[in-house]
Amino acid sequence: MRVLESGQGELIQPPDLDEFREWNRAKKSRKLEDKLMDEHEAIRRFVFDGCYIGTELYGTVRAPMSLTREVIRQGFKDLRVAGQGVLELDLWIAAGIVKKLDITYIGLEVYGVSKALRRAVESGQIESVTEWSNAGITWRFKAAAMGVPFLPIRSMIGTDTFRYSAAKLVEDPFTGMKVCLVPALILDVALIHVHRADRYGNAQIDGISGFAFEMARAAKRLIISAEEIVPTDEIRRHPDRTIIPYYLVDAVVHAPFGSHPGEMAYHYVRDEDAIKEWVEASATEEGTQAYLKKYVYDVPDHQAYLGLFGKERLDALRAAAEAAR
Amino acid sequence: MRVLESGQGELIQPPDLDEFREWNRAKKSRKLEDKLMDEHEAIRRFVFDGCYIGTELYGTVRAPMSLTREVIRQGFKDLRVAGQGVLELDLWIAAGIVKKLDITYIGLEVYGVSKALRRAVESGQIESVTEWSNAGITWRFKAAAMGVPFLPIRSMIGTDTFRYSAAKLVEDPFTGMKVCLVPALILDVALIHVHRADRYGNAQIDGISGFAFEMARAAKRLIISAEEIVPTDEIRRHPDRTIIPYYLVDAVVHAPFGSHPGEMAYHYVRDEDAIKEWVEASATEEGTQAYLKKYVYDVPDHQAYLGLFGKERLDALRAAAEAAR
Amino acid sequence: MSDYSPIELMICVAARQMPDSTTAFIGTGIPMLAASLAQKLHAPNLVTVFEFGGTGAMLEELPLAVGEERTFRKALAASGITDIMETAQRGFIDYGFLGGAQIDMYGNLNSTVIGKHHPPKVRLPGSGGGNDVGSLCWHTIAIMQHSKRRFVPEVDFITTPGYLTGPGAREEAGLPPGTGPIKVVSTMALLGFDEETKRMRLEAVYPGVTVEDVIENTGFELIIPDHVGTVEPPTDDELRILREEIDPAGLYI
Amino acid sequence: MSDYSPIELMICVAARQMPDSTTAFIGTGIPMLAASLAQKLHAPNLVTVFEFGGTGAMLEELPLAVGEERTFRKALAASGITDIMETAQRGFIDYGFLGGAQIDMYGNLNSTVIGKHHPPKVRLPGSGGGNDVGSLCWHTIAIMQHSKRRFVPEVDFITTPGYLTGPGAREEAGLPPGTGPIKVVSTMALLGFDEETKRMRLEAVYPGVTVEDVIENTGFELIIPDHVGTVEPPTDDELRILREEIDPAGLYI
Repeated sequence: MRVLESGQGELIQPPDLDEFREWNRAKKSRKLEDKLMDEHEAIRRFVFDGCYIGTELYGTVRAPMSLTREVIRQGFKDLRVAGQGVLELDLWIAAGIVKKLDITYIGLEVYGVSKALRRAVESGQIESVTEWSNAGITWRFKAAAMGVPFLPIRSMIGTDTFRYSAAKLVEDPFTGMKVCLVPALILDVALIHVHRADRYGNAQIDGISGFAFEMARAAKRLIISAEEIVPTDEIRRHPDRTIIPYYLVDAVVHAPFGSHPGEMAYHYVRDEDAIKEWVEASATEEGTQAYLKKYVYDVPDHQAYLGLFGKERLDALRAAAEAAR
Repeated sequence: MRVLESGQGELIQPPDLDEFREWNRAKKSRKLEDKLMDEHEAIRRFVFDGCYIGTELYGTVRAPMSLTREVIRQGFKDLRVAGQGVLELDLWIAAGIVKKLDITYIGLEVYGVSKALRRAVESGQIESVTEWSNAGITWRFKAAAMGVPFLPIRSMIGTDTFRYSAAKLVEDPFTGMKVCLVPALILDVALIHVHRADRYGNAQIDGISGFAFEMARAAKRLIISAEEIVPTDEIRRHPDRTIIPYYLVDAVVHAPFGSHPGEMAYHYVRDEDAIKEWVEASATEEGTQAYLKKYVYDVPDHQAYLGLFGKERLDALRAAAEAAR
Repeated sequence: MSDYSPIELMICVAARQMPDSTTAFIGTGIPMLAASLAQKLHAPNLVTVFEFGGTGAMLEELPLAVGEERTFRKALAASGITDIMETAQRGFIDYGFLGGAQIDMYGNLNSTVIGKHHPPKVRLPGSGGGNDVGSLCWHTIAIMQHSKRRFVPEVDFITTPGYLTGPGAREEAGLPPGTGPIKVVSTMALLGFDEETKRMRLEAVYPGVTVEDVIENTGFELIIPDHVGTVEPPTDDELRILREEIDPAGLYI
Repeated sequence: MSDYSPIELMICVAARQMPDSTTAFIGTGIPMLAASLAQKLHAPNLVTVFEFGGTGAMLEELPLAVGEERTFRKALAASGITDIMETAQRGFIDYGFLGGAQIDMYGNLNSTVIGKHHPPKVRLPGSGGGNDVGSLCWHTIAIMQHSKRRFVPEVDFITTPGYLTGPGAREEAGLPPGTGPIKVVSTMALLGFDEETKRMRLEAVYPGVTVEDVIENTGFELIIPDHVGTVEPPTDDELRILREEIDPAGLYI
C-alpha cells in the first residue's frame, strides 16, 4: 500500500488516536451528572484560545447560533476551525477570531460569497487554509468517531482540492485500486444544537441529522444546546431516537430559538429578514462591526438577543413551521 | 503505508468496488415499483446456488427466519455465508447447504455450542472457514456500504483470529501506528427482517438496528421481510425512521412472526420451547433431519409453519411483549 | 409565448435534463428550481437527494438551503451527509448538478480561489459538496453564467473534477470509472462533451443567440458540430409553474 | 448463610468487579446476571453496553441474548453494533467480560477451535465480539470454569488477546496501549495479573478451596503471592436477589 501522492496543505489538527482514547477514558465521566448550565458557563469552561473547534449543522439550519455568538462575546481568539458553515462561521471570521481554517464551504448560500471570508483570507489575516470537500471533512470526523486514524474515500482525487489538502493518495493492498486517505479530525470543542436533550446530555434530533452523529463522537469537549430540556424518562421511552448519548456531552444549554436567524425543523422557520440583515451588514467592515455590536457585544446573552426581535416576530416563525406540518 | 502482515485465510468474496458501482447503476431501479411478493417468489428470483449470502440480525432476535427456511425449502446449495448467527445459520449448516464460511460466531448462545456447526466443520463438509471478529465482519459490511475497498480497525490485531482471517496489518501513513485493514464484503444476497416496510421497500426498524444499516447497503440483492406492510404515506410522515430506503431493496415479503421462534422487539417475545426443540433436535443428525422435515420440507410456506404452533401460542407471545412495554 | 429571462430558460433547460425515476443530487439555487419544475412536469418520480440527508422529498415549496426542512418534507428517508455521500460513492446517484466561478474545456470547475491559493486574489466559498458530486455521481451537469471570464482556458484551481487533462485522466487519477460531466447549461446555450476528446461541444443555442455569440463569450476553443440546434424556449406551462408555484417571491427569477 | 453453588459465587464475584458509574460491555450469560446483580446492589448507575446497540438499559429482567429487547428496555440509547464497537474503539468502555474454552497464563483466550484450524478436532463458536472486547475495552475480566483442561499452558488458538507473549507484546503488535485483562473469575478463585510479568496471579480462593486445589486444577504455573485471601461468600442479599429477582427460572443457577 504505497503512498502515491500527499496533499501539501497543513494538517492543522494532527490526530492522535491513543491520546484520544486516553482522554475519553480519563476526562469523560460515565456518571449521569447534571450538566445543565447557561451558555456563559458552558463556553467559559470548555472553549479556549487557540482551540480547534467545529459547529454543526450548517448556518441557517439547526446551527448552534446562540453558542456561536457567546464564543465571540467572551473574546476567545486564534480559533482553528473546521469550516463548513454559513452564518455561524461567517460571524467568527468577521469577528477576526479565526486563525486557521480547514475549509470546505463558507458562503451565504443563496446570497452568494462571504465578504467576511474574502476580507479575512485575501488579507492573510487567516494564516492557514487547507482545502477539503464536504464529504471529505465529514469523513474525517467519521474516522475520529470510529476511533481510527484515517478513512479511505473516492472523492477529492485528481484535483487541486486534493493538492491543497492534507490527504494522501494510496494503492489499496486488496484490489490495487487508488484511494484517497483522509486523516481523522479530532476536535478540541464541538457545538451542536438539537431538538431535545435531558440534563445529562442524552440528545435527540428530528429529521435529517446532518453530521451530528459523527461530530459528537469526534470531539473532546461537546457542548449541546437544545430547544427543549426533557426528563430522562422521555429519552428512555424512545432510546432509538438518541443520536448523542450523555457520556459524549460536557455541557447542556437550554436554548429556545438557538438556531435563530436560521431554522429548526418542525419548530420554527428561518427569519429571512434577519439573515438578510447580516448579508448586507457583512458587505463592509463597518457594517460588520455595527452588526456585531448590536447583536453580540451589546447583549448580555441569548435571551437578550431574542428580545431584540420580540415575541411577536418569533411567534410568527413558529407559526409558519407549524403551518407546514 | 507498508503491509506488515497478511492473514492467511481465504478471501471468500473478494471485493470489486467498481463492479459494485456498475451493478448499483444498472441493476437497482430508482423507480418506485411495487416489490411486494411472497417468500417463494422472492427467494426463487434472488437467491442462487453458490451465492454469497448474509442474514441480519442474530438468530433469536429480529432474524429473517421465514426467508431462511424458504432458502432450504427451495434446495439451494453451496452457499457462501457471512457467519454470525444462531438459529438461522445453524439451520442452513444443518441442512448441508453451506460450502464456505466467513465465521465470527455460530452457536446457540445460552444453550452452548452448535452441534450442527461441529459436525459440518469437523468433517470438512464446509470446505473453507475464514475467521473474523463480530465487529470485524460488520466493519467489512460497513466498508462496502461506504463504497470503499477496506476500513482500518484496531481489533483482531496480534491474534490467531487475524492470522486465519484475510485481513492485513499496515502502518498508518499519517501517524505511523499499526492498524488492521479489513476488506469490503459485498454480498450477493442479504435477508433482513424489519418492523415495517412499504411496497417499494422503504423499511423502518424499532429499537436497536443491529447491522441492518450496513448490510442493506453492502448487498447486491436485498430481500426484506416485514411484520407489517404500511402505506408509503406512513413512511413519509417519519422519514427519519427509514433505515433502508426503497432503492436498496429488490423484494418485500409480508411475514408476520417472521422472526419466530426468535423475538421481535415490541411485537412478540421469543418462543423458548420452540428454540429448545431445535437445540435438542440438532444434537444428532437424525434429530436434525426430523426437525427439518417437520418445520421446513413438509410445510409449503411460512403461513403453514405458523400453523404448526397455532394461534393461541402465537397470541401469547404477542401478549408477553405487550405486557413488557 | 411570454417574454422570459435567460435565467428562466436556463432553469427550464436544466429541468429537462432530469429524467423521471432517476436520482439527482440537488444543490442550492438553480438545481432546486429545476428539480421542482421537473417534478411538476415530466418527472413526478424524480428522486431528489440532498447533501445533508433528505431523500425523495416532494419539492412543493422551494428550499433555500440544502439542509432545511423542505428538503426532507414528505421524504422517503432523512439521514445525514455521510449516508448520502456514501450512497453516491456506491454508485446510486445518477445525476449531480454543479456550479462554479470558472469552467474549462474539460469541464473542470473552480469555486475555490481566483489567483494563487494563499493568500488569493479572490477567495470563493470552496468545494462544499461540489468535489464529491463531481467525483461520485454518474453524470454531472454544470450550470453556468456564460462569459469569457467564466469559460476559461485554464481554471485557476480545479475544485471539482471534470475530465481533468482529457480522455482517461479521471480513471488514471483514480476516480470511479464511467463518471464525468455530460452537459453544461449556460445562460446562452446547452453544451455537451465530445465522446472521443472529452472536450466541451456546443449542442444548441438559446433562441436569439448565435453560434458566434457563444464562441465570442467562451475563452477556449469549443467544438462546434455541423449542426447546432436551437433550444426550445420555455413553454407556457414551464413559465407559469416556475413563476406562480416555484418562485412566486422572485428570489431567483 | 445459605448454601450456594460455585456458579452462584462466581456470579457474585463477577458482580463485585463492576464499579458504579462505569461502562461495561456485557455478553450473554454470567455477565448479564452479574451486571443485573451489580445494578441492584452497589452499582445502580452501572451503564450496560450490549453489542447490538443497547446502552444504559435497566436490567430488570434477564436477557437471554445480546440483542433482545431487554438489552435496550428503558435504555438511554439503542443504536447498532458499529456504534457500540466504535465507542469501545474510542476508549469509552471501561470493562468487558469474556469467556472461552481455554485460557493461558497471559490471559489469551480460545473460543475458536481445539486442535488445528481446519478441519479441527472441535469446532467452537468463534470470536463473536470477544476479540473486539479484548482488544478495545480498557479492562477485561474473564469468567471461566476452573480446570486443567481450560487453564492450559498454550491455547490452541488465540481468539481474543490477553497479554499475548508477555509484557509489551500487545503494544508491539499494535493493540491500543493500556488495555488488557485484569481479572479472571473462575469457579474456584479470583485471579489477577502481575504488573511486571503480565502473568496470571492467584488473588483469593473461594471458601473451602485451598491454594493447592487451585494449583492442581491449573495447567500452567500460577504466581502465588505470599498472602492469598479468601473470597467473601455470597451475602444473603446477593443470593436472594440472584435467585428471586434475576434468575427465578434457574436458567443459569
